[in-house]
Amino acid sequence: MTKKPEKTEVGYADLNGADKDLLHTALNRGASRREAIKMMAATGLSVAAAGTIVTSAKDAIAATPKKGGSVKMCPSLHGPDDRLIPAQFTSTVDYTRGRAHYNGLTQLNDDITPRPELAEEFSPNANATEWTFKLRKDVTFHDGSKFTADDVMYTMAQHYGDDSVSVVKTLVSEVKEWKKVGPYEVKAILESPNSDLATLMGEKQFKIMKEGSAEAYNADGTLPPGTGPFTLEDFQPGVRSRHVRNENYWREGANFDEIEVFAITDPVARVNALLSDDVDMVAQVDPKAVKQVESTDGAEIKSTPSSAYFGMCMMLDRGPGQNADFVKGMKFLHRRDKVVKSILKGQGTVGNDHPINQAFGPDFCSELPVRPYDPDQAKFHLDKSGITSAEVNVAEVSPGITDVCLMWQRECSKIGFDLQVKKVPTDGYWGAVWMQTPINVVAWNMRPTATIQLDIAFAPDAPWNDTYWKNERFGQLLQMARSETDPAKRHEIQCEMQTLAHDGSGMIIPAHNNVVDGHGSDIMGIPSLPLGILGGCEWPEFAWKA
Amino acid sequence: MGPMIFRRIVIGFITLWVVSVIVFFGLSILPGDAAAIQLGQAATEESLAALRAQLGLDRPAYIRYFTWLGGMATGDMGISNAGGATIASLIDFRLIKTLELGGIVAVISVPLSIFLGLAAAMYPGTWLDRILTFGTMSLVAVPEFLIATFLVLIFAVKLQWMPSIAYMSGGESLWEWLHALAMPILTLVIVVSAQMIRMTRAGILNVMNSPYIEMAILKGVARKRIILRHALFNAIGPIINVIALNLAYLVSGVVIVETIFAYSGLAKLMIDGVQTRDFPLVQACAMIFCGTYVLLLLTADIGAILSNPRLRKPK
Amino acid sequence: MALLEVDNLKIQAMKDDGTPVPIVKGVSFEIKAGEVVALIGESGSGKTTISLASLAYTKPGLEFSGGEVRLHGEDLLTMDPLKQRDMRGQRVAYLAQSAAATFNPAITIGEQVTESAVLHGILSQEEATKRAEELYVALELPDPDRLGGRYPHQVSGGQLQRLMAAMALVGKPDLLVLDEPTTALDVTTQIEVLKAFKKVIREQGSAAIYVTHDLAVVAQVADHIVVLYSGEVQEQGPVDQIINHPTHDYTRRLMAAVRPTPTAGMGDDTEHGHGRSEAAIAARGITAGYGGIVDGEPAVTILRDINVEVERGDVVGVIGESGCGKSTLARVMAGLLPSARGEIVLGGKTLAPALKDRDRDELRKVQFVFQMADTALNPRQYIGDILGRPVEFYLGLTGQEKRKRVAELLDMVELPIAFAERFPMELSGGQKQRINLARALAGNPEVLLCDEVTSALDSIVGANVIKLLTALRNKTGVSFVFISHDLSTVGSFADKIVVLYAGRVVEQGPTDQVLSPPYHPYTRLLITSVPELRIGWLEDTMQTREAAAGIARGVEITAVGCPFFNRCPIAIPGTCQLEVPPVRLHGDGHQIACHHTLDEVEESEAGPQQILHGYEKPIMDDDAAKKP
Amino acid sequence: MSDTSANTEETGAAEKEVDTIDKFAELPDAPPKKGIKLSWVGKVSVAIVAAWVVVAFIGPWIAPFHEAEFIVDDSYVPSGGCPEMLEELFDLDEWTPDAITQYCTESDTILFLGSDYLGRDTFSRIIWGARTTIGISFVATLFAYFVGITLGIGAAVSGGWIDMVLSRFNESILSLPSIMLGLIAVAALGSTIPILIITAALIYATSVFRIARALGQDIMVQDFVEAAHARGEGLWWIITREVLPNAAMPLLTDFGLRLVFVILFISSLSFLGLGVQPPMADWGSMVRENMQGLGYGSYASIWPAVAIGTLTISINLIVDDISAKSGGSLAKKMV
Repeated sequence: MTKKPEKTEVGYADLNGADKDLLHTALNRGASRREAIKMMAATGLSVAAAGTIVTSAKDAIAATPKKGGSVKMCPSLHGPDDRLIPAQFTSTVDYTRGRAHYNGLTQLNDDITPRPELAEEFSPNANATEWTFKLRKDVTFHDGSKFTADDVMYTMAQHYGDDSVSVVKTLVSEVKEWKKVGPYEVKAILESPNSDLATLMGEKQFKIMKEGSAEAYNADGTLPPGTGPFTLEDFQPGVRSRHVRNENYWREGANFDEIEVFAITDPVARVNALLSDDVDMVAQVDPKAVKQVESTDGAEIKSTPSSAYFGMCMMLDRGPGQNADFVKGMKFLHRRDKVVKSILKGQGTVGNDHPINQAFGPDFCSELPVRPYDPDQAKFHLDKSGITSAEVNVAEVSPGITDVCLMWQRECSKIGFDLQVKKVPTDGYWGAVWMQTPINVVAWNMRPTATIQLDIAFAPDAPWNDTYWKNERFGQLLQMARSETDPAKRHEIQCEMQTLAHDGSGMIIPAHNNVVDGHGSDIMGIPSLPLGILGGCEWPEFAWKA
Repeated sequence: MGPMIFRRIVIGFITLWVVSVIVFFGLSILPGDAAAIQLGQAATEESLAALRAQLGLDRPAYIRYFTWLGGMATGDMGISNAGGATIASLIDFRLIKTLELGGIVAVISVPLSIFLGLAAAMYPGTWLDRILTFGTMSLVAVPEFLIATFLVLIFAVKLQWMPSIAYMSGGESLWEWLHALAMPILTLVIVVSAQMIRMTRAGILNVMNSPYIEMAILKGVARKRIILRHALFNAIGPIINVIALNLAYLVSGVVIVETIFAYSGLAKLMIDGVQTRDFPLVQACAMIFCGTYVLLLLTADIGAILSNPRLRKPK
Repeated sequence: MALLEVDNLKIQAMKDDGTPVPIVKGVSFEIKAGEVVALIGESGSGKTTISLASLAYTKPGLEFSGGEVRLHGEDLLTMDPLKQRDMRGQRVAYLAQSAAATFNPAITIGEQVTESAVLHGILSQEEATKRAEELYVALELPDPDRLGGRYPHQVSGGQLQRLMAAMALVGKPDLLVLDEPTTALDVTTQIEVLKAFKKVIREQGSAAIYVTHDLAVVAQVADHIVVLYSGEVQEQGPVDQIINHPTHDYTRRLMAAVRPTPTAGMGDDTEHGHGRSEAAIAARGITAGYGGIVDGEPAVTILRDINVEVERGDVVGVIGESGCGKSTLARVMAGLLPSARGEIVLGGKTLAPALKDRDRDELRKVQFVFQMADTALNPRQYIGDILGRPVEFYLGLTGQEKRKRVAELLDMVELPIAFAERFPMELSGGQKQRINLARALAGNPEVLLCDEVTSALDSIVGANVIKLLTALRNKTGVSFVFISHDLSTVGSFADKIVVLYAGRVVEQGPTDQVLSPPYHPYTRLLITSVPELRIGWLEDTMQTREAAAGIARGVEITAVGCPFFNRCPIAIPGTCQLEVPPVRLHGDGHQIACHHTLDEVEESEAGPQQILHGYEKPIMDDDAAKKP
Repeated sequence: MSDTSANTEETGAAEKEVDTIDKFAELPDAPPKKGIKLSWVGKVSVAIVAAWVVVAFIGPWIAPFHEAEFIVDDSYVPSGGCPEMLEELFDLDEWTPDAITQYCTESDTILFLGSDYLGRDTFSRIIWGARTTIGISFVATLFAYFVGITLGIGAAVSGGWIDMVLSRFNESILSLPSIMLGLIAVAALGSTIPILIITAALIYATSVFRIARALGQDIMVQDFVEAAHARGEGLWWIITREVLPNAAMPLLTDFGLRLVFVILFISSLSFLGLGVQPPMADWGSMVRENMQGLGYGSYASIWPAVAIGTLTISINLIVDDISAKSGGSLAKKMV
């Protein structure tokens, strides 16, 4: 619906002073959010972009946080398998609860740089093969017991060993061992250098548990105590959880008196709940509903550009994917801007068949040109490949992915290629379809660093290399990137990797989707960390109610 | 009647067992197991193996079935494969919720439907009848989720009279409770009443051709009494049966309403169970649903017997 | 002024295509207070339709198209619906043909009987209940005070029929409409019901329309007769004029159809050429019943060691009241109900008791003709197929031959070939019954088991079916087992009669001998119960003591003693109920099972003896008392 | 009544009556039967159903666009909208009727019923959808009847342990939520159209089974069935020639409702993200996938619902009309 889609990535920061002042005065004058957006849109911005800007503007001018108020927050999924053990966190509802209940060693800023949390200091050695974390001494768990290095050792141990059921095992596979240096100091010894360990420690699965609490929980369901800003009042898997502000928190602490977390699985219902003001925050607003929310007073969209992406995997080791021309041809059949525009409704950025985008700032290879929509080239390559039909298995693993495939299908049929779209159920998809059938779809959340993002699904030895693209050079580059600390050099390495993936892998990434959430206009101060819903699930400690 | 009830109860248990077998095979043909679903995208060979071991999924299927069956026999429903909570702890809360919702819907819709059904049968061919027949038929033809969403948009989003979700933090007053449940109740009342009204009307009109109805007319009995005293008592059997089936639906079939209104009841739980391959959980729900079904139909039959002197007082 | 005047009444039906079909074509007659007018005619004559018009009611699909029905000079047809409702049950009351169907199974008798009176505010519930109980007494119904609390299915058909009368009379209507109130009943029951009706009508002094096809019955109850055919009055006049000097052809035909009183010599025992050497079919020591069989004793025993032989080409009439087991006997012979003890012998060859064990040819030889043609013929099959199937099944004929055979059959039962393309519902009752017979004949059977084939039919139609049967027997030499509750029908063409009572043979033998003294007391009862076409016959019979036996006693099937004991006028207390009566032989093949010697029996039949009938009982009813 | 039958009345009758015979023929209980007559409601309904069936057949040729064609970039364009309009206006509240008339009057791609959530033409999709929806539901329902009746009547006729086994199994299926059974079947075997049809058919065969069995038991005790028994007919004949024809009508009266349930069942599967394969248009699924649009005041999910309604209600009205004679007639006599 916008005339200049290419400007969607303009952010608040990019506004010139004049525009900023204009906006601020308007908002201070008490202009409604919609008026403000209209105003910005008038300057030729897309509604979406204008929306994001106005939001950040409001945050910028938002006065000091207010204490009090109780809020309801609704992610999109929950079930009997809701967990309180960070090592097994898989869903946003877990992340959110974890964030309210626990702390990590480090914490991430909106630009995905680590800052101290339970570790008051952290530093790598020269070649980033050894990390030292100095822990805070004044922290107590909700049950009153003191937090020490033993708890860290205990928590980290969950991510190792054959019997470990940690879902992030592989992320920290290069850590050889954790050493307890003193009661308040631990050390991580790495096999290979990793300059991002501190950032990694800010991830949701690495929250610190009290020693032994996991076993107790598994045994008889005793709720594990955390150190976090909220204490857990009530927890019913698949129903809800209630958290009350932890009054003797070790730092300033949360603003809300109480938060309730429960999922509304139906996207329409979720949005309606926000619009009817029955809940204060909802995760994962369907792009199609963005307009509706924005045009309703009292409700707002929080859309954070991220590097999260969905794509179609053509597996290079089987089926048509073995034919290089087929893969090449298929990559030309995507109107990437149209995907962003009419399927993501502007809530995303154009993808370039590799997993990195602007959200990673300097690590993004902006000089690599976006692959064009070019049916002729596509036809040329496909004819050359001699393949005339194929089947893609789709599960709605990310909103809109099915529609993207339908669009793809139409483009194929226009050049006389018969692409069947086979919809399969989401449950069981990862085990039975993904990385099994020749062509399937995948969605990845944004990872803390570009290196991890590339490592996880493109590294030649990565267990989740979902197109079986084995590129030695890429592997070597990854090693270098991990230990490289100089931004300029790092950019070069990154750029080469992204180019390799762009050309070589069987992955089609038409777009990166923003993190799109909704919240009441009276909810302020939601961080903008793009690693997950509502500011990387960081909202509980920082958001507040006006 | 005593022996009949006993016989029916025995048969009921056979049915329960058959159901458990069906569910068992049903789940075993599904792709992926609890562990795979839980780890999802993040699964790796070893983490899968580890989790399977933790959940006891490494044992052969039939062993798991019989251990479950054994547990069931001793009233132990087992542990959830996803999450590790005891099935009992997952069920009881939701069972109450389900019964609350189903109960109140029944309390409203059953009398309502019978009343309207009778009204329609009392004045066949009149506008009242036409409107009711047509209206109910239309409602039967509209998808549940459309009705629900429609009501939400009108009453919750536009008018803001009622909450769009049936969420309760606990400790509500009766009024707050009703207010929170208003939308799902409304939806379900519409859905099930449409059915029951049609059936009541049909049931009554079915017996309306009997000679004894003609006799009543020839005795100068008034319309109202003919319907309420002469027809209803002979038509009640089938009507009760339809009601029973609808009540069973209120317990087991309301997954869509539960989803749309974020109401944590059993139906949704069972679907979750299927989607997470949580064998003990699904089995437990299946047992409850089948049990309710059998009981309700038994009650219906008893009701039919009580309402029919031929069966009640044999010659 | 007459109580009810029916004036040029016209009623029509609407076809699907909207064209009207006249059903009643301008009928006029009137009823004076206290007078009983009989509408007679066969089914389709519109008699019921006319009678309902006096309640301003038509069956669905019919409508009044002209004329007036005036009650006390007020036209009922144009009356406001609410007033019509008040009139119904209050001023005009209706008694339907089948009480069993017209009583609401879900409501107690008491409530149904008193309902209209209470609803119309004539009586309070208490008064109504009281009056109802008085009527029960007047109608000689068992335990009147508890009857009201029972449900319809708990009382017998005869009682229900009388309860209908009570229901109609409770509101003291000016006019009663009785629609074939006794047609469905056994003769013995019919007599009581007639008697009861006549009595109460007289006591209540209310006028009545009596609808029937049975002149003999009419002769007993009516003052005035209206003869109807296809919606038109053929003849009307005072009862003795119509009965004794009928002028109209149709009336005479009705008269002709009336069954003669069974007497010796009416039986048809002409030799049919073929010798009586060996029985076509024979039942030997049959004991049968329902429920599981434990060493030869079924859970519920219906028949007890029955011995019946059917000679080739003979007609054996099996007679008895409903529930005496006569149908069961036929079913046992057909193999539909395997016997518990005893054997069925077909042409010297013992048949397997159960149907499924008999071979196709045995099945072909023994054919069963069901009582109700309406239910016995598949409503969804063409007559052609109904007849064609057995032809194909037994004779293996197909195509042209099959069609030829079907034509023969239709001709044999004297129906046009065109009927082959019709559905059963498009035929009349009599025609259906003929098809029913034709189907049985299709496979050239040797034995035809006819179960009450005429009971459901009007007298004329019934009579014609009997004629047909006789003709068929002469033509084909088939043997018949003819089951009926109507002695006169049986007597009119059976060679041999078997009298069943409560599952036992009480008497059997050649028709003449059975119909002439000495009788078994039960046979006597049956004979005397058949209404005669004679005014005053009812009163006369009521004087004879056999009727006493009829009064309101159920049939009891007993394992020991004589089952008739509880109704027998000459029962020997202490003997009859304990010992099985000896079978006494009289002439060739005439057997009577009784404790009395035949002489005793014979002289016991001398001179009628006055007994109490309840006529003399004073009715506890002021109004009744006031009436002359 | 023909002469032949009249003559029969007189076989062996006394001489004096011969002259009277023809005047007094026996009267039939019912006149020879006519075909089914429909009320005007019935006729209209037949017309509607017929129309839909025609659309189902020729849909692809009369639809303005292909069911999978992306016409516009925007979701939920209002009825009568067109691409030209969207070039100029991008905000919801600018899509006013005036705007439509202003921009779209001479456009050659007008979306009569607006666009769906992907900017496809709702009108075309409904036309294409007729094929899928009617096809699937009819075939499934027919199949359900075939299975349900065969087993149901079979159970009633054969009785004994066969009846016991069949009934228990049937009960069990009935007692489980149909949507869950559907979920399992489709998740395990994939949501291809044959699978959908078979699943729906088997699930709804259970309720047909119940009815058929009850009917069968009633009919089995009828005299004409016993007559067939007495003749020595086999099971097959009795089921096909005696029982089935008489069970047909009562079963038919249930057909309409059953059909609705199948359509709704498929749509509720799409609620769980299953149902027919995209981009194929199926009315039930269309209702579901466009529900978001209700928030925009878009009718994209109402039109398919209306389509479902018109079809199913008409079918029910026809059935009612055919079996209308039930009860109403006497009831109308009440005062």
